[in-house]
Amino acid sequence: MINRRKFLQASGLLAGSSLAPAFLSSTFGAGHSGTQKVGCLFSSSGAMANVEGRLNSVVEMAVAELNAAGGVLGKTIETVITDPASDWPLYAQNGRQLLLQEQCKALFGCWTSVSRKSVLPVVEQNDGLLYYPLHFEGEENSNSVVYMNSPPASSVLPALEYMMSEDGGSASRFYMVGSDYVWPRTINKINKGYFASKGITEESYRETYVPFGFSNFQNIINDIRDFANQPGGKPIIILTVVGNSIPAFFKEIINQGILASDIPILGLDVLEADLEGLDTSSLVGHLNCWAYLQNVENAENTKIKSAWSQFVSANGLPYSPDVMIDPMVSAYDGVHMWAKAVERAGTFEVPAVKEAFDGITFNCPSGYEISMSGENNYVARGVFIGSVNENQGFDILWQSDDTPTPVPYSPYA
Amino acid sequence: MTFLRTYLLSVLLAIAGSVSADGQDRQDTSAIVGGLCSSKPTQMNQALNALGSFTVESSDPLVIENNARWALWIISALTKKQLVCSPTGSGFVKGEDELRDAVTRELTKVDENVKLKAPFLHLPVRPTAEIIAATTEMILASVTNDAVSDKSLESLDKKPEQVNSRQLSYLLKQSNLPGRQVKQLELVEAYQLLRSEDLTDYSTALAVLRENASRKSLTALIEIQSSLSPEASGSKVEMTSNAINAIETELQIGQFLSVLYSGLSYSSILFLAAIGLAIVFGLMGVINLAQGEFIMIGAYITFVIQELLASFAYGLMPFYLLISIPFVFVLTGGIGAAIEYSVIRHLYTRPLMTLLATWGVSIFLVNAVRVLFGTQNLEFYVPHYLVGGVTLFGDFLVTWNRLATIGFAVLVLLLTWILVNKTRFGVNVRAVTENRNMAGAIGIDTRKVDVLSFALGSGLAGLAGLALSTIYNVNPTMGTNFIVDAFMVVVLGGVGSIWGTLLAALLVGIVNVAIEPVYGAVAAKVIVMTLIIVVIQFRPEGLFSLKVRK
Amino acid sequence: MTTKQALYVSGLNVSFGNFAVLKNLSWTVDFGEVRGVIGPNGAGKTTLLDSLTGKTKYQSGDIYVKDTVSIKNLTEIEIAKLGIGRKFQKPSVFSGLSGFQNLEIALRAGHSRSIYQPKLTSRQREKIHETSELIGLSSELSRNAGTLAHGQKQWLEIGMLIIAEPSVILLDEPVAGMNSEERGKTAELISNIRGPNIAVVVVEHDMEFVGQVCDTVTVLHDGRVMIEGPMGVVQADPQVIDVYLGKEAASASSH
Amino acid sequence: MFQASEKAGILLALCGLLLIGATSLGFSTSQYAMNLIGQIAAFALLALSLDLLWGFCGILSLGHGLFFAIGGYLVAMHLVKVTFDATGTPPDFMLFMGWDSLPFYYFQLDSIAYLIVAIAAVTTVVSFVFGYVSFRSRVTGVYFAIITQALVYMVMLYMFRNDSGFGGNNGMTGFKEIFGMPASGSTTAAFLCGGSLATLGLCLYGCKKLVDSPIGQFMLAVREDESRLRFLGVNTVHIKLIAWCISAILAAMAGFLYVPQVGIVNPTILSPELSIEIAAWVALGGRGSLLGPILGAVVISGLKFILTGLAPDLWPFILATLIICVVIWSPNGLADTSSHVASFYRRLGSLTSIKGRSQP
Repeated sequence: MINRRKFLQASGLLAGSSLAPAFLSSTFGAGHSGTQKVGCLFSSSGAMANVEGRLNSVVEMAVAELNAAGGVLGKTIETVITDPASDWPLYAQNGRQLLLQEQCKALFGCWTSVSRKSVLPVVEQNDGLLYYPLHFEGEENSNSVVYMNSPPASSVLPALEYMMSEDGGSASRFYMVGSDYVWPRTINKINKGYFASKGITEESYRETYVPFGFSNFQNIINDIRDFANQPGGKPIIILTVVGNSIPAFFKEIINQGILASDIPILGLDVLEADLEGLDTSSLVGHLNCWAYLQNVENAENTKIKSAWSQFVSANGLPYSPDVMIDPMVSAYDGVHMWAKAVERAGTFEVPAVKEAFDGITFNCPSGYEISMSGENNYVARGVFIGSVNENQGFDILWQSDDTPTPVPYSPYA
Repeated sequence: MTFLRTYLLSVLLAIAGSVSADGQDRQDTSAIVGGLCSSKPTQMNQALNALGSFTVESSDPLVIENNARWALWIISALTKKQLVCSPTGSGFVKGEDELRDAVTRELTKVDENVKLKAPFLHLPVRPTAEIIAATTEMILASVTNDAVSDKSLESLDKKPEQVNSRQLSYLLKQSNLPGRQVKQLELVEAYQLLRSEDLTDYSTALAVLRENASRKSLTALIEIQSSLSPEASGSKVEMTSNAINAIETELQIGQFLSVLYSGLSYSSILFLAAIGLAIVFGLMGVINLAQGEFIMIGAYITFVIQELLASFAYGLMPFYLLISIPFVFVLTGGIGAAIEYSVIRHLYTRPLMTLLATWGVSIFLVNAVRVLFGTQNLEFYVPHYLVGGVTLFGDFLVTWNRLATIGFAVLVLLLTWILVNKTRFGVNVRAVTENRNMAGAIGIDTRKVDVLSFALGSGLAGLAGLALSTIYNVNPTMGTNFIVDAFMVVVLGGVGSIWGTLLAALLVGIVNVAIEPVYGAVAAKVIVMTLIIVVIQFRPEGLFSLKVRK
Repeated sequence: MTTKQALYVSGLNVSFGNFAVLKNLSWTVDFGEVRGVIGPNGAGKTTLLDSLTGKTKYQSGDIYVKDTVSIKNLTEIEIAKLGIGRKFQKPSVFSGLSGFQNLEIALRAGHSRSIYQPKLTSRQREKIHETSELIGLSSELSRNAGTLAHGQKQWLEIGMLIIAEPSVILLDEPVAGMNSEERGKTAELISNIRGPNIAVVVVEHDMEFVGQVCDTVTVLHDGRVMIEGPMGVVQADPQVIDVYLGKEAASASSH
Repeated sequence: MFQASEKAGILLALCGLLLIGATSLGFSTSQYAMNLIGQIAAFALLALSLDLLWGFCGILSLGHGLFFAIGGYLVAMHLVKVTFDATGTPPDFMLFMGWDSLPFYYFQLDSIAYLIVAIAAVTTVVSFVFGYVSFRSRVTGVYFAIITQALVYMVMLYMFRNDSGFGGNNGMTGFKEIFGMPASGSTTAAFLCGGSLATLGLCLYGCKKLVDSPIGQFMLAVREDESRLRFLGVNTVHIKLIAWCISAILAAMAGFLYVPQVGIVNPTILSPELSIEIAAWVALGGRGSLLGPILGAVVISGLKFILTGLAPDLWPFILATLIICVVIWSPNGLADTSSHVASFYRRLGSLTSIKGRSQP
């Protein structure tokens, strides 16, 4: 729990910080002839650190796998990690540093849409390549970004369709609560378009937004109870709040005694990590929707899970060794898919690597063979609906038959 | 004694069960299990209802008890995914290294090639499973004279229309049920009686629903009202609309009380976050931007104490919050004193510089905690007495944890007031606030007063962290969420005034929560901020500033 | 100058909460006069000055400047612009600026249009030098005001008042903390300031000094004027001796 | 020191102009370095703006991010408008709101002259209104600091909203063309960097002239003893308003320079943390000296850029220690520290020389 080693290390380094300028020169500049660099842009401090920080280590782990297998095109890959400190402009700055100073051949980074938007011009203008491991609002298609995760039309709508089916409880009334920014708003807009196509009228849904970091959900949950008991059919909550609002929302849900059997919640950004501080026995049955769930059974998944727990304990990292979340797997997939593209292109040069994208596949730990087409830089993946279990994890309730083709621009938006 | 009785009974039951569970019964039960194994929500729900009816098929209490136990066992296995099915539809219950037949409950084995799979617990199945389990538990309790868990009672309340009518009529006939259960059952019955043609039944139902006014009962009544044919007797129409009006009024009162209560609880949180700041800023003039971090540290100390209790004194766990109070206060206060001694004391003559220094301190503390504990949200055990609440008026739910926070805030207010106004220490603090040199001249150790007041302010922030630990997310950056709000409250209230802080917290909290449902949470915050800025223009020293000749 | 009365205070009441500090106080000061105000601590001397300068608002009664102008609804800035200058008990000079800059600011402040005037005219420079000679600081003008000696700060502050050519100068304890030589210099300065178009009010504890510079002395006691007259008359008054001088006279003369 | 800041101002302006000249003659530079220096120059200007207010007029604003954001957002609106005029499609955050053309307040923003007028006007109006009301009500010191913080926080919350038309949380990005140059490339970076340096230099020179002028004297007098000045008959509200509005305009200029260089603007620049950080630059560099805060901004933001890449775990600890140490031991900032160090070396020197003498 208390990571003494790291603290000592930190304070030791603190003392030696005056030496920082001395190793400036050695770290900057192009790599040795036998190595090539990739960069990480995940915050290990600030508001996003809780979920984002571990992705740095995932990339390191995946790169170690590549190197153990002889590297890429015979070169050893080196990972350069920076800390954008949850400060959006700093993502751009660090991205620029990774591309221009460190000559990184690919970047793996960003969690929030705004951080991606911030790095976007940097990679576009400097011939960079960014692998983005999060699901997001879609409506963007940059030639320089590989979208490892799903846009809403290919992940959220299948989940909604399930919940509106008889098996899913014939949901017909929807309370949409989200953080006030583009991802939740886009998703809800797509949802509303979808509702309209299904003949669901405006009286049957309610939409509300909260500021970032909002945690006083008492009023909203009172309102949800009221909404749920009104006539018109089975209600569900579509939850698109993010970050620390998620556990706060669940805490109040538990507190007001609302069970999945009363009003089910479809949490679109809910991860195992969000359940870490909660007593999940009262949350059992609530749902989330991702392209990977940890409980899926297959050889690749067993492999990555054991590799991660070994990596965590071997390096004394402050992350849970047995939690594997979708963005981690997406980042992991990203590293491997990049390596495949490089091997195929026969060079590390970005334009050539981009040319090689079409038809790259990878056996993802989710159990699907995920693939890229030359049409856009989206990756086709399977979809899972998970249901919260007693052990702060998700059981798989439903999964798609194949990998739906990602739709960057939703017809409903 | 009771244990012996239960034991004997269960032996008897085992025999009786094996006797009765043959022939027709066995067919019924395997059909039920088969239905549960179908993985199809409709069939599973039918099976669950059949399971409910099955428990009250016989009038023999022993049989009822046996069947009820079996039903509960099956349902619990189903929800815990211990019920596994073969492709042919026979069910088994997985235990630790054992497998029992779902119908006979006997140990059994299956061929390794047969793939056993737990049925999908689709969303519509969950409520049925919960409600059947609840009524079955009541039936079992009525036979064995045991108590029924609150949870079961609550689930009856939430989904009255789904209660199995045969189980309900069985239960209503029992005379040994405790009053609270009878009330619940009557409410459930009322929902079902609404469809009755009999006018007396209907009016009884209306009366019960009126007594238990809620959005749910209103919805049920409105549905009935719209289905009433124009030819229906006038009194029925009138009775219904009267009941609807009564319920609507009560709901509105309830809604108003809800907002007030939310406002009050938010105010108490603001107050707790701000009171420490009111001491260090108000009485000492120190702008402490690290105040939020003391809140965070208070929560982390609570966490450490919780973990220690969990390892060394598990029995005390339910009281860990109470036990933590003195530790949190003293330890956070100690850290505060250390910071005062090392940093703040150099800066009393430069208030704007304390702002920067404490900002540095805050960065340091956040990152130190991040390195020591990691960035994830900490898990706090919430004692059972703080979960849930009681519904008072309409849908007005008084949640225990918020009530506890309000109570705690009141307690902190009283203690602070007594400390500042009724003790030697308080007199010294006020003397130093008024005139440092004079206080020093009359023999007050001003350094000691400084350290102690800063420690007090920090300790109070620590207590806020303790109180918030079960409501908010606890992580290294939690403090930053409070600092702006806390400053607003202190400045609005008027520096140096405990009552001002209280009034400002109430004002900000209630106004914020009252605007929220109308314009949304974002606008609420913006409006409240604007109001505060405007108020400061008119009362630059806050609402409760002391008028003195300077 | 056609007016005679520089200050006319009529039925002034000032209280803080329930505590009345000035009770129905009526009082006048004429042009050309140097007036002393004495009284025990808490008599209301500083509150009177605060009321005169707009620092404290009064509940009832009124104050007129130059016979006719009521200051009841004026801010301290407007009152200062009427030509009422005040030296505070604690010397208040701009310690980060030089003596010259202090005087320059006071000069510019006295003529509101010259605040934004980029360069001083030669007449204005001359005036600053004249004033600095008057207050005996002509050799210290380039020094940072914060580094001046206590007495020099007092003089600088008086200089800042007179450079703006005021009608009324209020001096709150001008010789507190000064040695006898400095007191002598201050007395000389005050007698240099006096003139037919200016009224000087000196609030002081130092009886000897008040006797030396003032024509008339007002004794304040408990928020009211107890007696007014030349020092000799006041000092002889039994009432005054009883409440004030009896205790203080000894210490004052032993100074 | 004062003369030094004049010289430094001219020198910086010359450097900037030289860079622009050299680049237009085809001299090539490192894009990364230019970008870094250009951004730091914008921060330095921001620090200078707060120093003028805090260091010379004694008014601490914890809401200077607001004016920085006004400049930044308006220039971003200009860039969005230019991109829209070129491509005909509004940015995605508007498409998503269902708008097919830009809202009315983007009117004419494609003209740079209009943009500059707009920045000056908006900044002046906002700062004047807020300043006038607050100064007239005599909100001072800590209270002023806290309500400015509330102000910037409030605007941040508002800008997070998507329907405000400024891109919400994600802000505005994806500029294709900056002042007629391609958005990327070392030439653009060099021009922007040169422009920033030149502006910084000119502003530094201008500030020096200002603080030496009578207004500057009155600003100092307000800092030293505002009530004394009032009793001399000066309406200090005017003085404070002048300092406040000029400072706001400088901050807006910093935002105007900063946003094209980072290529994105979003509500984070309105976060109270950034505004506190500006105060930290000023305090670290030494308020009341014009060069100090520039130095503070350069040192801290420079260290931040380097250390978040090199030693991400350590950076916050280094920052915290630096702030605390400087605030406690060196009240006048780094300028003071350098003199501490100098005197330490002098003492060390004299010590060794004494030793040297004592040895035969």
